[in-house]
Parts: sequence; structure tokens; C-alpha cells
Amino acid sequence: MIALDAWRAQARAWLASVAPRFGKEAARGLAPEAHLALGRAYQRAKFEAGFAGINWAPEWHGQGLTPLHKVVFEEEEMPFGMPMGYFGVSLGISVPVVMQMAQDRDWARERVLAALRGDEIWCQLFSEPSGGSDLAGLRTRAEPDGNQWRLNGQKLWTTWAQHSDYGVIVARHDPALPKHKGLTYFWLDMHAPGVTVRPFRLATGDAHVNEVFLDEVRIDDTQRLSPVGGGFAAAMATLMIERYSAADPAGFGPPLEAFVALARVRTIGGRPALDDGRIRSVIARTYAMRSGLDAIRTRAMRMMEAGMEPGPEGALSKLVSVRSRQRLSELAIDLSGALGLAWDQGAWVKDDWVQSWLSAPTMRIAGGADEMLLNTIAERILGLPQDHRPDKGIAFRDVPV
Amino acid sequence: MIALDAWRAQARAWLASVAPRFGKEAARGLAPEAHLALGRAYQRAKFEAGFAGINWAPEWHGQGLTPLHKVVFEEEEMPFGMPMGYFGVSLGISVPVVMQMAQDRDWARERVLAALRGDEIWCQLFSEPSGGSDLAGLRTRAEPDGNQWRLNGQKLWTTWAQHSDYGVIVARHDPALPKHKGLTYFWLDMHAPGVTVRPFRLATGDAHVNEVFLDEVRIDDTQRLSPVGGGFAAAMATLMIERYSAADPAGFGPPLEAFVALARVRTIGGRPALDDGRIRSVIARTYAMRSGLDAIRTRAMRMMEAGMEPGPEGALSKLVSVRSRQRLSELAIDLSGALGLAWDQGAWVKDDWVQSWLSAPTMRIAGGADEMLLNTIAERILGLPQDHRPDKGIAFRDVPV
Amino acid sequence: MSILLGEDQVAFGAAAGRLVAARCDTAGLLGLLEPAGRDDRAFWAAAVADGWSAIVVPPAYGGLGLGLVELGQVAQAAGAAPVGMPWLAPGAIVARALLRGDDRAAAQAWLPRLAAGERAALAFAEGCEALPGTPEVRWRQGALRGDKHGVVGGLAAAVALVWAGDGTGPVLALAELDGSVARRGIDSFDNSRLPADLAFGGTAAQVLASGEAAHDLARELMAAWAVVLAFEQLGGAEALLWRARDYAVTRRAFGQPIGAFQSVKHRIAELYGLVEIARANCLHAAACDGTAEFARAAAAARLSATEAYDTAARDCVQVHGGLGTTWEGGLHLHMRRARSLAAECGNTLRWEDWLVDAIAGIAL
Amino acid sequence: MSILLGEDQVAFGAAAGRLVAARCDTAGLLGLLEPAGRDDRAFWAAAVADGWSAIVVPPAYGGLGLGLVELGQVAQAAGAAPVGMPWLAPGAIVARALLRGDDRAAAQAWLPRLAAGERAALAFAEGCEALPGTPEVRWRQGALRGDKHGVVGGLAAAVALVWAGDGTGPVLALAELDGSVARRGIDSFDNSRLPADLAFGGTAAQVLASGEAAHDLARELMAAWAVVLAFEQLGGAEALLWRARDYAVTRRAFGQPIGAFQSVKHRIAELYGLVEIARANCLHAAACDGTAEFARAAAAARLSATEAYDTAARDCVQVHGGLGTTWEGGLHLHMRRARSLAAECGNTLRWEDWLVDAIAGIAL
Repeated sequence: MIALDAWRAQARAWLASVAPRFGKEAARGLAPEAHLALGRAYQRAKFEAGFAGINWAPEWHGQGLTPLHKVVFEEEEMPFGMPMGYFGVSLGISVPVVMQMAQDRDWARERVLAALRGDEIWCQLFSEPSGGSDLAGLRTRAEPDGNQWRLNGQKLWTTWAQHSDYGVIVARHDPALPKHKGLTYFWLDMHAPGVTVRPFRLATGDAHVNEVFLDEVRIDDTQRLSPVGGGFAAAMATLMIERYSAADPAGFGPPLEAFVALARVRTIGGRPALDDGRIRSVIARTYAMRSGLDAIRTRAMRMMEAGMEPGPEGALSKLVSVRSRQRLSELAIDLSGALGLAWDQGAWVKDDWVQSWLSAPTMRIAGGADEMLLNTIAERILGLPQDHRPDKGIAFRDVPV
Repeated sequence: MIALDAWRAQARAWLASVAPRFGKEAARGLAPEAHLALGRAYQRAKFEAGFAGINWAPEWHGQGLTPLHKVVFEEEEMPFGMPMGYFGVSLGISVPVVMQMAQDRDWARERVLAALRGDEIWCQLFSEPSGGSDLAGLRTRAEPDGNQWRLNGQKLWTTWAQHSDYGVIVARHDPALPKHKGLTYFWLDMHAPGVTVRPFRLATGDAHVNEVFLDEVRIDDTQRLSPVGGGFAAAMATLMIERYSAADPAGFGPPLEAFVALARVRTIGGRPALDDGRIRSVIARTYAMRSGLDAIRTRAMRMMEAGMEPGPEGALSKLVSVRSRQRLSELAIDLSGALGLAWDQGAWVKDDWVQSWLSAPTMRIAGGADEMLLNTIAERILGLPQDHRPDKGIAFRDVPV
Repeated sequence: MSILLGEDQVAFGAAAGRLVAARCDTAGLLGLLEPAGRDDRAFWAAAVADGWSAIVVPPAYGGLGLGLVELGQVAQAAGAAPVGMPWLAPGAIVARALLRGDDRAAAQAWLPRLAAGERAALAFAEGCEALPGTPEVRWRQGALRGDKHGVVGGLAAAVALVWAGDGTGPVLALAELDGSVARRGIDSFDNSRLPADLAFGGTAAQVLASGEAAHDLARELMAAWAVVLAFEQLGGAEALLWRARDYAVTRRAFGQPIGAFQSVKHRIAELYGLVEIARANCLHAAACDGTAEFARAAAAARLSATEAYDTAARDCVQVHGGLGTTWEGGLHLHMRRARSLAAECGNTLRWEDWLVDAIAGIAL
Repeated sequence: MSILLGEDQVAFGAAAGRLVAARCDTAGLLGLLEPAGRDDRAFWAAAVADGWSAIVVPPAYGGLGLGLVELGQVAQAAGAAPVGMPWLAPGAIVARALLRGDDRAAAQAWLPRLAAGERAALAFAEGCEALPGTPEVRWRQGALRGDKHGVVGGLAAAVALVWAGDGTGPVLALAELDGSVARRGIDSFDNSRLPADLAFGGTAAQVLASGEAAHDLARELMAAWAVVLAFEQLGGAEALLWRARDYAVTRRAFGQPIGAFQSVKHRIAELYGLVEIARANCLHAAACDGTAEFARAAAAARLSATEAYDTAARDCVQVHGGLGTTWEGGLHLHMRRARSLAAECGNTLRWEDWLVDAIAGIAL
């Protein structure tokens, strides 16, 4: 198997070679359809160059390398601003689930290939209006109907549903069971009758998330991905699929160098901002925090290389880095005074403080809100007691609303 | 009635006149007994000058003025560092309770006079090892025995019990009742057989708090201050007695001027600390916070003068000011570098950063821990839900331990 | 003046609140966010009809002759929406400058127009400096030349008060924004503030103060401006506090209202503390207008109100979870306004410095 | 070097932990707090017997020839108690200076004594400056004159490395602390650190480096010193994290363990984050000793460890409620040590500046 260093060099060289075609400058100002087309083309190019399905088995059209190789590629890919967002959920969560759990293996293999080539996109229909953090509180019904199921309900926050061909979905097959017990996991054709997708905009103006309405949508029992009642366990298991992915001590916002560069050209009362104790304190503390997260990440990589299980401290990265990115972005805007009002909606989040500030709240909520991450750390790592949970152990329909 | 401005001037003049006898310099370095004697002498002097029992009725040996007059006097008194600590609980809580609730009114009048003159000191026996914040969780038993009660148990955190002649006490007369219902309020002779007082030291080295052991202590039913079972309500009502007392935006620590003075003489890497953005930020934000608390306090005074009930925002003062004092004191010590290591145990808390820093944690816990204050603000002012309370509505003896 | 509001003052604020409630809604405000160059003219017309633009103008010039306390009540109501126009604070500050400046003719010409709702702007900032020590915009022989940056209302104001230099020292000059001014709109995250860079190309301007007096007046105007914005920030912070509270008592997760979780509950309680401290500082600053303490009180109000609004914007969104991040939900209107108000009359770094200078008696 | 600890290194740390657990208890440590001038000599003797003083000394001089990683493991164990003696870090840093300095004779004379547990001190600070730009202590004709402040271990050290000036520039000079040195003890809140002001009255001293080399070596020694103290701080913070956690799962209030309240639960989870970030930075800094990144890594370790220990001291006491504030409970031992360690090799303000200088490439 190719050594990680060599792999990293190879990835970097390939990424640099395609950056003019796919990088952030190429994507700039494109209309939505053209941008999606560019994304598909990039995904196809990755597949053809051997950088898609990096840690998937060859029989699943993958490269048969380790999760570390995948992480290394992602680390190298991040600074280029490639149009890869469309495939994050698809290849990161939904398709691996199908790979693991679909009943029809041949069909699954076809889907995997189409997804790796960027021809098909999958979404994940989990969250609902009634609760984001409280996943198991979902209300979408899956009623058995002969050899079929009838889906009715509404999903929310479904990333890229508007471009998706398929989705994986968790629904409630029995509200008489306790909330975690009454859920079952399926896949779904997003073009099936009764499926209505409505994109909506976020605070940034972006519209990559959707409401999805399910009105008497019929699916076959062969589309079931978990045992009946095994939906919550399956959903939790799929969250572990994402465990090996690139963290970013910058919280997926601009690098610290960008802040230092800004502090060089800004003044406070006529004096250079970089000489000001407040600015210096922020730079120093941000550096210390990010270098710590970086060392945690490096150590985890080394442990994985050595065949060991990395420590639980990797769970800190998103919590700590995104919160910090939000404050740093605010300060960068404030420091710019009258020059900080301008906003380029097309700018890339790692290049632009306004973009970073406006989208930071979404990052602090999506994929585990700060409060949920703190609970996870407290309960799973430190063994502190669970919160009071009056919704446990009673029939879902009896949970007070 | 004397106008507040005139009263303030009168108070200030008197305080200045006695400061050489009683002020912080006079108290400096005294042995414990001598310090207590000075405290009693100061209290006697206050009484004789008409500054004790300011808002108490003349028939209770008071001055018959308003709570505002009391607050104004306390505000003026604070900067002198007078040896008044011994009488805070005694005259602030215990004696007013006796005044309101004692069955034998003549006896009570004698006690009030002796306490106002500094001849007798009262303590308050509330907290126990099993809980400070959870007052109603106390375990000290009061078992009825004919016309008497037998007290058994242990109290903790009893301020100045070692010098007290009397105490007020809450005890559990019936563990079969829910926790808040089974409590009754009494007074107690601290010299009675079976009462053992053991002072213990705090982190600062100070020993003004005590453990008090109660072993078959017999008291008469005439010493009962509340209806049987009315102890919790009475205890809550007594907490309101302290409502009108001087707040201190400095969190009872050093004034901001002291920090500014320090920043003038300290350097950071050879440059004046007062020019450093970090130090400036702390000064500015501390000023803004304290001026806000000050304006809240002033507004409350004006409202009381106008016969209105002040707003609930007065509840913020201790929470916000003491937390800030802790950080400011740490910074003052750090800023002093090698010069910050020295500690003068005899220094007054408003003059000395080490003293202020070491005693700040006690202030953040005593008289309502930060977390309890936040709960109070959230529940009483904002109407947010109470925490989960599995101890409610069941017999006290059934609460899991 | 007392720190307690009088009945008239309370009534004045309540009327402003009613106007805002009747005329501003989330959908309308969202509609102003993206097209650069549009503000809510109809709202401003209604506000003018209710006297908002006349508050600090003396009766002799057609105004109400009231002070910062009343102006603050209105600003607080405006901040609660937050309204889609930037005219309240600049108009009042230009009027204040005319009343304190040397030019009686200018006062007579402009005060009635300002009272009647003329759109004004404060062109002080250059680059990242809110009040540059040596402004590069030059006043010479009655005309202004040079660039001002990020002027709020710059796209549509009829008149601007300009911080400039005359070669020997600073001046404060009043200029009608005619064809000699090139307005370069800034596409912003909060477009109804109508920010623009202004390039003065020989624009006629009257000097209201110069030299040391201009400097003192500018600092005094900055302080008053800060107090008006602090009231706007307070209004926004308070609105968010109650939105967070209302959501926390109704929204349920894990079988209970989310407000029962201490992470939510204590966050909102802390926010209450920031709002009340800001309110106390705002009222105190407005009440001590004209005293020696005003500079310090204004800075304290500005700092605590900025902290309250920024924290409220962050925390109210967080309490709302995903719903806090949608376009339609509109919480980002406050998030954006918190950011634009934090910059508009000098950032917190600058205000911290000004406050410490005032506290420590450091020469400016 | 790898950021992963090797088996030997883990074993080294574990042995140190066992020694600390066997020899240090709260009562003993409390006994050292109030009398000025007493430290735990018996513990130091046992630590020396276990090789603590020999870690970084090369085998040729009777040492173990190990590095900052091993030293860090020991320092972490020491910080967890926190031990009642100040000798670990200064001895190692003086040894490092001897190994990097110019004076071979001094190295040969002193390294074996340091390995054998000789008590050393670092006399760098003057006034509030941890490393004054122009030290006032003067080295002239082989002798030191002048005052150093707050020297940790100064009351009982046998030898000190002194930051001084020779009239043309700085020097680092090694002095045996004989009768020519007046030691003025400081009655401190953490007396077992044995702090003293030292007045050199013509004390004989050997120069290990001078001029630019002295400056560079001093900065390098400060960085190494900071890493050792950061490990001590980490040890203290980690001990407090687990004490807070253990208390929160056992102590009950309102019918439930207090750890079920999110205010307590999230506070401890945040503390875990600070501890793990500090740990990662400490290990990274120790592992990159000798590389170009060392200065930055050491500063990052110092800053995050100081923040972790300070926060842990504050929060662990708060979680314990009243019990956290008693003398006997001993949590104040950590609170005090957090404060003394925060000052001992330069406060966080100074380390922030040094780190930014290194990041931004600003000349020193």
C-alpha cells in the first residue's frame, strides 16, 4: 500500500494540476446549474484519477486504501476551495450506508459507481421540524401496507435534496413504542410520486438545504436498510462512518495567517493593529488553540497509523474551532471599521471574514450543536450523568408536546 | 425625617471622626480577641451616635429612619474598613427575625438592645454538610418532647458562631413530610448544654466560620419562631430582610482606581502597562460593567425614594461584580510578575489583590452560588422553567441520597 | 436630569414602539437586505410625521426641543425591529453640531430641514479609522476634496457633516451632497444602512468648527452618536432576549421545554444581565448629557450595548438551533445589524481606548 | 521526536506519579503553606533518588541523558500534587544552560552536582519584568552586584543562573549563592516555592554567554522553562478536572447528582477541552525541542496550560461549592500554585507577545 507521505505528495500534485479547472477562481460567479456541473465534473475527475472512494474496497469501485489516506487527501484538498460540497453527505454518509445495508447488492454496486462518478447524488432525510438535536423525536410515519410501506411526513434541513436522485430516511413505524424503538431505516427514490422538495435559504442567502414533504410515498420493503425497529441504532452507526474525516483547526473558516495579514494593514487610533495588545492576545490564543487541535489531530493520525484507536479528544475540534472562528471573524470585521461593511456574496468562506461570520452560526448547530457536543463529551468521555429525560421509556405518542 | 443628603453628610463626618480609632489602620495586626473587642467598641460607638438600627422602630431601640438611610450609611461606611464583620449576620438577619417572630416580646427587646450595643452577637444556623445551595435538604432533627424540643445534628458554615451568644436555627421536625414542609424555625442559646462550636479555616487562613454540633440540645417551645412546619417559608422571608443593603459594583474587592494605579507603575516588555490594549480593554470593560451596576443601584434608590418598588435587575450585582473581581485580581497579580508573589495576610480585602483573589471564590458561593443566582434570574424574572426536581412532592426520607 | 424616565418620556418611547410594530415586519425588512441602495422610505416618512426627526431640534427651528433621553427611547424602538433606514442618529447629530457650532446662518438654514426629515450623514471615517487623527479629506477655500469611507446613508443623504483638514488643523464642515460628490455604493451585509464611499470633488461646505474646537466638538458628537446607537443596540438586544426566552419556554426537545436545560436557561439569564447593564448605562449617559461625566458615560453605554447586542445575536440564534439560521426566520437581520452598529461610530477597540483616556486622564 | 509517548516515557511518568502519590498528601502540603522558608526536603531527596534531577544531564556527567519529554512527564506528576518544592525546573534549566553555554569548566563543575540534586534557581526577573531588556544587575570583573526579585527557590538555592548586564550588553552568569548574597524572603501565598529577592553584593559568577548569544540563550531557556512549567500546570489542571468530575458524580443536591445539572456538566466538559489542548501543546513542544518551531510551540504550551490550570482552579472550586473554599479541603493548594506558576517564568501577557513576535516575524 502506498505510504502516506508519498500519497500526500501525489494528492497535492494532482490537486494543483486541476486547480485551474476546478479551484475557487474557476467556480467564482457561476450560475447554480453551471456550478453543479462543475462539481460533477470535478467528482468525475477525482474518480478517474483514483481519488474517489479512497478507503472503499475495490469491489465497491474504491481504491482499497485506509481511512488515513482519505483524511490526508481531504486535508490537501481543503485549501483549494474545490466544488465538492454536493458530495459530502452523498459519499460521506448515505452511499456508505447503502453499501453496508442495502438488500440488493448488485443494485447497490451500480449506485455506488454512479455516485463516485458524480452522476448521482444522495441525500440524508433525518431532521424534522420537531427537532434537530432530538433526532429520535422524529414524526414522519412509515406505515406497513402489504409488502410495501407508505411514508407521510416532513423532513427539514435536507442538504442538497434539490439535486438528489436518492435519499436515505429514518421514519417511525410504530408510535406506540418508546421513541428510540419505533424507528426504521429505508432508502428512497427522490423522484418517486409524493416527494416534494422545497429549497429554502439560510441567513447567508444560500439555498443548499431543503424541506422535503412526503405524501403517501410508497416504497417496497426491499428498500428497508435496517431491521424493523432498528432505525435508531442504524442511524447512530452511520454517524460513526464520518469519524475519519479531515478536521480543521480553523473551524472551516479563514486561516490565522489571514488575520495576521489583516492586522498588519489595519490601525487602531493611528497605531498598527499588530502592535496592539488586544489583537496580539487574540492572535496568540487562537494560535495556541489551533496548534493544540492540530497536535491532537496529528497524534490521532499517528495512532491510527500504528493501528491504535485514537483518543476521544478528537471530539473537541468542531466545538472549539467553530466557536473561535465566529469571534475571530467578528473581530476581523470590526477591526476593519468602515472598510468592513462590504460583503462579496460569491467569496469563499476560507477567504472572506463576512462569509465566515455569517455562516458560523450554522456550523455551530449543524452536525451536533455545541450543547450536544458538550453533553457527549461530559457523558461519554467523562462519565457524567445524562440529562433528565422524561421522554424515555414511554410510548412515543405519550411524550408531552 | 432627615433628608438623605444631609444624612449622608452627617454619616460621612461621623465616620471620618472615628476612623482613627476604628478604621483599617487601627485594626491592623490586632490579635483576634483585641480585634473582637475593637469591633464591639465600634458597634457601641455607632449605637451611641445614632447609627445603629437605623431603619428599626424606636420601640426596638432603632432610629426610625428608612431602609435608604441604612443603605446610605453602609455605602459611606464601606471604604473605611471598620471592624463591623462580627455584626453582619447578627444585626442583618438573626436579630430582625427575633424582632419579628419571637414569642416573648420583652425578652426580645432586651436582646435587640444588647445586640445593637455590640454586647451580644447572634448567628444563623442554616447550612449543613449535606447541602449549602439546597437549603431545604437539611437533616438536623428537632424532635418534640413534651413542651420542649430535642435538637440533634450538625450545622456548617455558621459565621461567627464561636463568638455568638444566641443563634436562629432551622431544623426538621418531620422527615415523613416533603422536604420543604417538614422544617421549623427556632432560636437557641449557644451556651446551652450539647452545643459544640468548632471554628474551621478557609482558603485564606481565616477562621470566621464554624461547624456546630447539636447533641440532645433541649429547647423550650417558646423558642419556636415559626409555626410548626413553617420553617422554610420563614427562612425565605428572612432572606428578604437583607434586600436593602449596600451593593458594591467592585464585588467587595479593590476599586478600579487601584487597578489603574497599578497599571501606571507596571510594564509589559518594557512598555507601560496602561498603554497596552489588553490592560486598557480590562479597565474599560470593568468600568462599563461597574458603572452599569452603579446606575442600576442609583435608579433603585431613586425609585425607593419615590415610593416605588425597584426592578429585579438589582439581583445581578453580586453575580456580575464578584466574578469580575476574581479575574481582575488574578490579572493584577500576574501583571506584577515577581512583585506579585508577596502576600500580607493582615491586609484589607479592598486594598490588596492577593487577599481579594483568595477570598473571591468564597464570595462566589456564599449567600447564593453563581449557579443559584442564574437560576433565580431565569425562573423568577424571566419565567423560564425550573430545573428537574426529583426531590419534590415526596417524603424527605424517600429522597435518594 | 434624572435617571428615572418621566411619564412623558415613557409615553414617547411607547408611541415609537407602536409605530415600529405597525410599520415594520420581517418580510419587509428581508426585502431590503439584498438590493443595494434601498431603504424603507415609507417608514421614515411615517417616523418624521411622528416627530422622530424633530426631537433634538429646538422649537424655534420647528423641532420638539427634547434631548438624548427622548431620542434614546425612539432609537431603542427602532433597534428592536431593527428598522430599515439609517436616518435617525445622523440627523440628530448634525442638528447637535449646528446647535453647538459657530455658524448661525447654517443653523437657520438646516435645522428646519433636519426637523422636517432631511436625510443626513456623518462622514467622519477614513479607512478603518472612525475619526482619523489627520483626515485626508481637505477643506480649502470653501470646498471639500477627497474620499470618505463607509458613510452610513451615504447613498441617499442630502447633507453630510464632514471631518476634514484645512491644512493647519481639523475642521467640521457641512456640505450639501450635490453633483460634485461621487457616491460609490457598498454592497453590504446590511444594505438598508445605505453605506457608500463618498468622493468629494470640490464640494461646497460651510465650516462649523475648526482647530481645537473642531476636535472637541467632533469627540463630543461621537459621544452623542454613540449614545444614540447604544440605545438602538439595546433595543435589538432586548428584542432578542425576549425572543430567546419565548422560544425556550415553548420549544420542546427530549420531552421538555428547552428552557429547562441549564445551558439554555443560564445563557438567557446571562443575556438578561448584559441587557440590564446596557440599559442602565444608556439611561445614565443620556441623563448626564452636558456634564463632565458625559464622555465616560457615553463610552460605557457604547461598550456595554455593543457587548449586549453581539452576545444576544450569537446566543439567540444558538438557542433557536437550526431555525435561528434560516433566511425567513429573520434572526440574521439582528445579527447583521449588530455587526453594522458595532462598526458605525467606531469599533469597540477605539471606544475602549477613548474610555481609558478619559478615566486615566490621558491627553488625547 | 514523535508526539506519541514511547513505552519508556510512559513508564517514567508512571513511576513519578507513584512517588508523588506515596510521598505527598494534602495535610503535609498544607503544613508548608504558612511558615515562610520551608519546603519538602524529604520529598526532593526521594525524587533525586528516583533520578528527577538527573533527567536532562548527559550520562558523562552522571545524568540520564533524557529530554524535555521525560522531564515533562515528571513535571506533570509533580504538578498533580502539587508538590511542595521548587527545584525541578530550575535545576534542569541551569543544566541546559551549562550544556549550551561556552564554559566547559563550569559545566564539568556543576552538571554532576545538579544531577545529584543541587538546588538551583533562575534569577532573571527584575520588578515586574520576567526578562528585562536592560537588566540592572551588573556583572563586572567576575562579580555580580544588584537586586533580583521574586526568585523562586531563592531562599535556599545553592546556585543561580543570573541575567545581568556587563555594561555593553547582557550576560548569563552562574553564581554560587554564598555569603555575599543577601536573601530577603518573600512571605507568599505559596511559600514552599521559597521565593526571595536576592541582593548580589559582589558575588563571584562565571559568564556562560554574553551579548547576542546571551540574549538568544536566555530566550531559549525561557522557552524550555515554560515547557516544564506548562507540564506542571497540565498536571495540576488534570488533577482538578478529575476531582471536579468525581465530586459531580457523587455529591447530590435537589435529589440528584450535581453533575446532572448542565451548568456543572458543561463546565467540566469545557475544562476537559482546555486540558486536552494543553496536553497536546505540551507534548508537541517537548517533541520539537531543538527545531525552529520550538519557540512558538513552547509559547503555545505555556499559554494553553496557564489557561487550563487557572480555569480548573476557578471551576473546580466552584463545582465543590463551600467545600471548595475550606483550608482542609486543600483545593486552594492548586489555586495558589496556579497563580504562582502563572507568574514564575513570565506572565501570559509577555508570552502572548513573544508568541506573536515569533508568528509575525517581528524582530525582538
